[in-house]
Amino acid sequence: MPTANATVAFFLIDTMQDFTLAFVLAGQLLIGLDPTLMGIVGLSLAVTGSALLVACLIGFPVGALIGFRQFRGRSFVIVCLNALMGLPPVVVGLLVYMMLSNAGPLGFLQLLYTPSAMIVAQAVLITPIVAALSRQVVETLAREYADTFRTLVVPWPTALLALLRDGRSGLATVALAGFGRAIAEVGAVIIVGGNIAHVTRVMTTSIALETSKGDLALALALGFVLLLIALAVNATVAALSLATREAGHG
Amino acid sequence: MPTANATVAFFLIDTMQDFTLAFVLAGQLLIGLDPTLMGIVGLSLAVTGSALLVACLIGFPVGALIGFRQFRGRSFVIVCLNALMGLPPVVVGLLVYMMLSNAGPLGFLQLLYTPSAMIVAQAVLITPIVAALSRQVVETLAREYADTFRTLVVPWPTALLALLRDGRSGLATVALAGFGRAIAEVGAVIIVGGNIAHVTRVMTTSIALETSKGDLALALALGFVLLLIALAVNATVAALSLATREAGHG
Amino acid sequence: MASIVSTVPFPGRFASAPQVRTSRCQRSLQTVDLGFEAGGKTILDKVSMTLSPSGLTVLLGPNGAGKSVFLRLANGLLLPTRGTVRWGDDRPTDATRLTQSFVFQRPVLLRRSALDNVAFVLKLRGVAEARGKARSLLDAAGLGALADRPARVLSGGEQQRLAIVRALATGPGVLLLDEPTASLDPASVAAVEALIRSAESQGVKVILVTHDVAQARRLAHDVVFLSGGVVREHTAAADFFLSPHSAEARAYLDGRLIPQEETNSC
Amino acid sequence: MASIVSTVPFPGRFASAPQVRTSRCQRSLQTVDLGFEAGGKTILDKVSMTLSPSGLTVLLGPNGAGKSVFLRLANGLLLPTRGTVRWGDDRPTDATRLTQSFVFQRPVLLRRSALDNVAFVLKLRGVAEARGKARSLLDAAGLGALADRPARVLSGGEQQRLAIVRALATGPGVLLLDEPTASLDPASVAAVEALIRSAESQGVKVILVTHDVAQARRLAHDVVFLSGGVVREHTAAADFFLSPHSAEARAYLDGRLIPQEETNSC
Amino acid sequence: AEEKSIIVQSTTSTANSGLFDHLLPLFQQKTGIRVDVVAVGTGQAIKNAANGDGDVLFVHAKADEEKFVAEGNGVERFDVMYNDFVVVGPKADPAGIAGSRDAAAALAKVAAAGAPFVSRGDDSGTHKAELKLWKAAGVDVKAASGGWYRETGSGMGQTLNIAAGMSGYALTDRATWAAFQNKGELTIVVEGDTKLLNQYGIILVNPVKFPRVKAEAGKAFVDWVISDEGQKAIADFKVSGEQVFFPNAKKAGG
Ligand SMILES: Nc1ncnc2c1ncn2[C@@H]1O[C@H](COP(=O)(O)OP(=O)(O)OP(=O)(O)O)[C@@H](O)[C@H]1O
Ligand SMILES: Nc1ncnc2c1ncn2[C@@H]1O[C@H](COP(=O)(O)OP(=O)(O)OP(=O)(O)O)[C@@H](O)[C@H]1O
Ligand SMILES: [Mg+2]
Ligand SMILES: [Mg+2]
Repeated sequence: MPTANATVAFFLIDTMQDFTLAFVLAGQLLIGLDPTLMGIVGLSLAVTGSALLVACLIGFPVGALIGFRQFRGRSFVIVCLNALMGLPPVVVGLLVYMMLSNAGPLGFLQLLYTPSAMIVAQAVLITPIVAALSRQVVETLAREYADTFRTLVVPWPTALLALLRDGRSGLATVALAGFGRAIAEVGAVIIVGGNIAHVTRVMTTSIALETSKGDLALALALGFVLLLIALAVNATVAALSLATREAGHG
Repeated sequence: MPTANATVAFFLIDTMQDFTLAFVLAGQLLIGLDPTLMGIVGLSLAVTGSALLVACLIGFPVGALIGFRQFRGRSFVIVCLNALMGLPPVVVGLLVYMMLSNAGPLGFLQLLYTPSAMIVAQAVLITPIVAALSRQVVETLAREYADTFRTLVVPWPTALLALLRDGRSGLATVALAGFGRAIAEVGAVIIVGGNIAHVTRVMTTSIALETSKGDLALALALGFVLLLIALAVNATVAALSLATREAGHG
Repeated sequence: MASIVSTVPFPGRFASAPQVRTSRCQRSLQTVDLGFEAGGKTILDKVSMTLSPSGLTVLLGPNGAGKSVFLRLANGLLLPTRGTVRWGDDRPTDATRLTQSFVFQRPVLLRRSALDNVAFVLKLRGVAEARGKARSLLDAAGLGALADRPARVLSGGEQQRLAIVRALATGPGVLLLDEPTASLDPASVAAVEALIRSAESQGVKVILVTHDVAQARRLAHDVVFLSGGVVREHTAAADFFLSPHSAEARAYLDGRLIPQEETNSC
Repeated sequence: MASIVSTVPFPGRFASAPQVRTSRCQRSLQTVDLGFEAGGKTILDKVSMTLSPSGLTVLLGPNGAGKSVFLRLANGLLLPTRGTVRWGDDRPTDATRLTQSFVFQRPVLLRRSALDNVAFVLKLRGVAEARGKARSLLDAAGLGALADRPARVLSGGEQQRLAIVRALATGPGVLLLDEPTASLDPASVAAVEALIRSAESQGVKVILVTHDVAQARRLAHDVVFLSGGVVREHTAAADFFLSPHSAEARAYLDGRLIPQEETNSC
Repeated sequence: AEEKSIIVQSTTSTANSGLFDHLLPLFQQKTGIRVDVVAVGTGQAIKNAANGDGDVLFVHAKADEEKFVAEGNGVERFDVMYNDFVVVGPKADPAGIAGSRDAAAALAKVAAAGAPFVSRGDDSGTHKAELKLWKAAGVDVKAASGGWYRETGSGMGQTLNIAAGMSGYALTDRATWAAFQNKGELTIVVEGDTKLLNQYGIILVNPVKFPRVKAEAGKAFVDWVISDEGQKAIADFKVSGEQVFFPNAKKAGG
């Protein structure tokens, strides 16, 4: 069946074309510095950055505390925390939606469909992740320090700070994991943000939109741009933490 | 404005009702052992379990290798790996779709809209996460063991196995993070699975479907069920790893 | 010896160390039927003794005798599985630990500079200008040149010395020292011994674990000999080194293996 | 001493250790203008020396002199920033390391049982029935009772002894020992010394770092004295302990502080 | 016996109405063929079908469907049924358009009042219909985007959720609306305008171009849907007792 074969070859080129087109588009988007795209990128970074900040401010200490304190029911708390890493974004989105909706208890704040709502949703989503992974990272160090801290009678807030400080290189990876989860997330932000053009549209919701329009090449191009952003953020963090490690304290 | 206040009060009851309704529904779903739901839960676990297996089989050794071997460009590889934690599910879904589509290079496998395709997509999504976090976890242990292994001239495959073995408690948390990400993920599986009833419908795609139908209570109820499953999986893993830790080798 | 003290790496700066302890009144350490089990093994068994509230007690015994475990129980880092530990009337608590300093057999240094390790405990005790004081403590101990090095890259002996400086920085009333000079060069050993003596002469209770019999001879007021988790004897130093009561201690001092039947350690 | 050897915790089982080394021909260690810098400090400087291919060389020197760094350079765990290290004609590589065993100052044990720690190296060298052999090695070393304990909960001295058993298990041609008896009780010290002697008498080259001057006296054929990263002298043992050439070594043996001007260590 | 099955690419709005849950068991009972529905955005459905991923395309974007056939991706397009669009809005009705039958005029009022209007903004059939109405109303929504005009870039259900959340107006097909559970404060404010008709079509994906298309089973489904039996089944489908789809296959020449 020569025709069938020829057809297959033609099809192969077909999705490959989408693929290469995506690369070209991604390049054009980046070079063109399209203002709409820049706005979307900026909002993505602002929302995820804020959410990550909140998540780290809560998740690091909580994770560290669980990592080094011994208390009744600790294993249970750890199991719950680890399970919360599997919190589906859509569920988080729904919960936050119900809270912030006009019919919800926090409706009077009028936060729904604003970037603030997206920050809340992402923070709720990744705080357990940051806490659970911090717990793991801090625990190794905490075991090493535990007896020293006990014999020195280090009060827990001081111990916490010391663990976070001395464990910072591991915590950087944890923060990056949280960042990755948040920046890539779409289910929660689309529910509470609404993917409203010029207001709450971020990279992932744009990608979802282009996908549902069937413009796979553009969706993929946006995906590449998003990955490039993630790469840039990671490289920055790596450069910073390399600087500390070179000082020899890592 | 007494009327306005009354309305607000009514709304409050409204979302709270959704919320309690969700709990009741979740309970009913679980007690009723609804066969459709059981099928969906089973598929979720099967798909995510398989994807996690693949991700761990690849991610653990890759992460461990990067964690303990010194080579040129290592920092760069780590930055890329960390950045890949921010791979958006939709993008992964699109890439896998393009590969598996009838118009794509692997179309002849006829995997699109099958659970296999979903496994592939989730595995692609979480392998970098498992690898990046394993790298972090193994690195601490690797630094401790490094000189001993070098002076003993331990070949790298043996070293790898030893690090994975002795670092297993940390790696369990990594696997759970991967599990959480995969089981909660919807963007990728909905593209390559198609959310076909009885065939490729999983928990998250059901939640998304009910959300888009506006049945928030049912969506939330499914979310609670999903969380319960995640909790059960985590508890099982914890029980297993507690057993090893009690043997004193943790 | 006094002339050495002034030139050795640990000049007698202990007297000027921050005096944090509120009460100098020492309390005697008393254990009653103390026992500790772990991993299904009895590690310490029926340890009943009273140590005087001052003076230097040396804890001797073969490897695995339970010396380190005893110190941990005394400090309250481990909880007894049987019997009791008391400092005066108190069980070991944060309050008693605040007056004690413990140098572990394998000192754990924070992943920071040598200076920050000392500054950390000073800050902890509310000392003002902690970093400045830490630096002068390091200088006084002859470790000034290492102040800004990450503690992790210090040599074995340097780490041990840093741990000792850190322990003394808080001006403790009780010193628990677990083989503090095991990795030290002869001059540093002499210096540390001088410091210990000086502390002791100011009323600090010292409990010292060592395998250096000569050191024990030089420093001990009384000797507790442990083997296989059991106290074989508790004797005044003069008597102990002249002729120990127990067969185990005699074997130990002779460098002979303690007969297996009588111990549960290796 | 021979009578002790048969009853001490490390009976002379070295002769029966698995003989893995293919070539018994020892090669001399030669360093030329060896230098090492780290953290902006010169840690070793212009070390040029040749050690004979057999016999026991003791490395003496104060804390922070660079002894441990020297051993790491010799084994190839660190790369020199200046000069060269050679075993015969070869730079340190995996091939040379395969014939060497290194006991670190702070031995690192795998997070497994004591038995598995020994079995691990035996498997590594392709020894059949590794676990069985490991158990008999532990039994022979008097550590049989500890075989199934996690290595991490062993006492300090037990860990050190386990590390020595592990190092000897591979039947090395060169032994690099960094203060191997620092935490050992007198009987174990005697046992380890007997083992070292026995190994040496079978042609094993031993380089031993110790702060125990008496031990150095007992074991050394020749002594290398390091301070401040510089070799102050390399002398036959008999001469060295009679009257060392260098002022630094004299000070060290007297337990005096080495004058600060002449060293860059603390 | 191996179960025969086909894949139908369709839109979320069609699937969410519950129509397929009603139709497919009837079809399977008759033919033994299982129908797997992939419900995505209209554009995505057409793109998927154009990649040969699916046997039948069942959407409501007539122009795009005709293009799909013209490009050789589909065999032939058949009208299946229509339903109608309605404008929904908050009960408070800040634009004062409740009860109107002129959709374009009502939208003009919404624009004039600056009341929030939630658009799907996703190039879907519904979105295209909405844009036509704005054009008729003479309102430039592009300029208002981000202000009172909110483009959600999401599916119908999701867009309705957002309209409910922000008490805005929205255009929706009646079927989705009828099945939608989160109505909150929303209610139908405009209906009955003939400009609000929404035509559905069905196409067999071209088995010549895509050899893996299950032509026989796919054709069976298309034929059944436009047959008297299929058309009756569509007419019988009710949401809350109300008919939401009106079969019109014969008229369109099936
Ligand atoms: N958690 C534990 N589980 C099992 N055995 C333990 C545990 N902790 C300590 N041990 C054992 O208890 C014994 C006493 O340990 P300890 O550290 O007190 O010895 P030590 O007298 O300080 O010896 P060394 O002189 O070698 O330091 C050892 O044999 C050790 O293996
Ligand atoms: N990475 C590094 N950065 C900075 N200084 C270092 C580094 N590694 C080692 N040093 C310093 O080099 C010196 C020599 O260290 P080394 O461990 O060789 O001493 P040593 O002779 O073995 O002493 P000890 O008898 O105390 O074990 C020490 O002063 C140590 O602080
Ligand atoms: Mg001890
Ligand atoms: Mg050293």
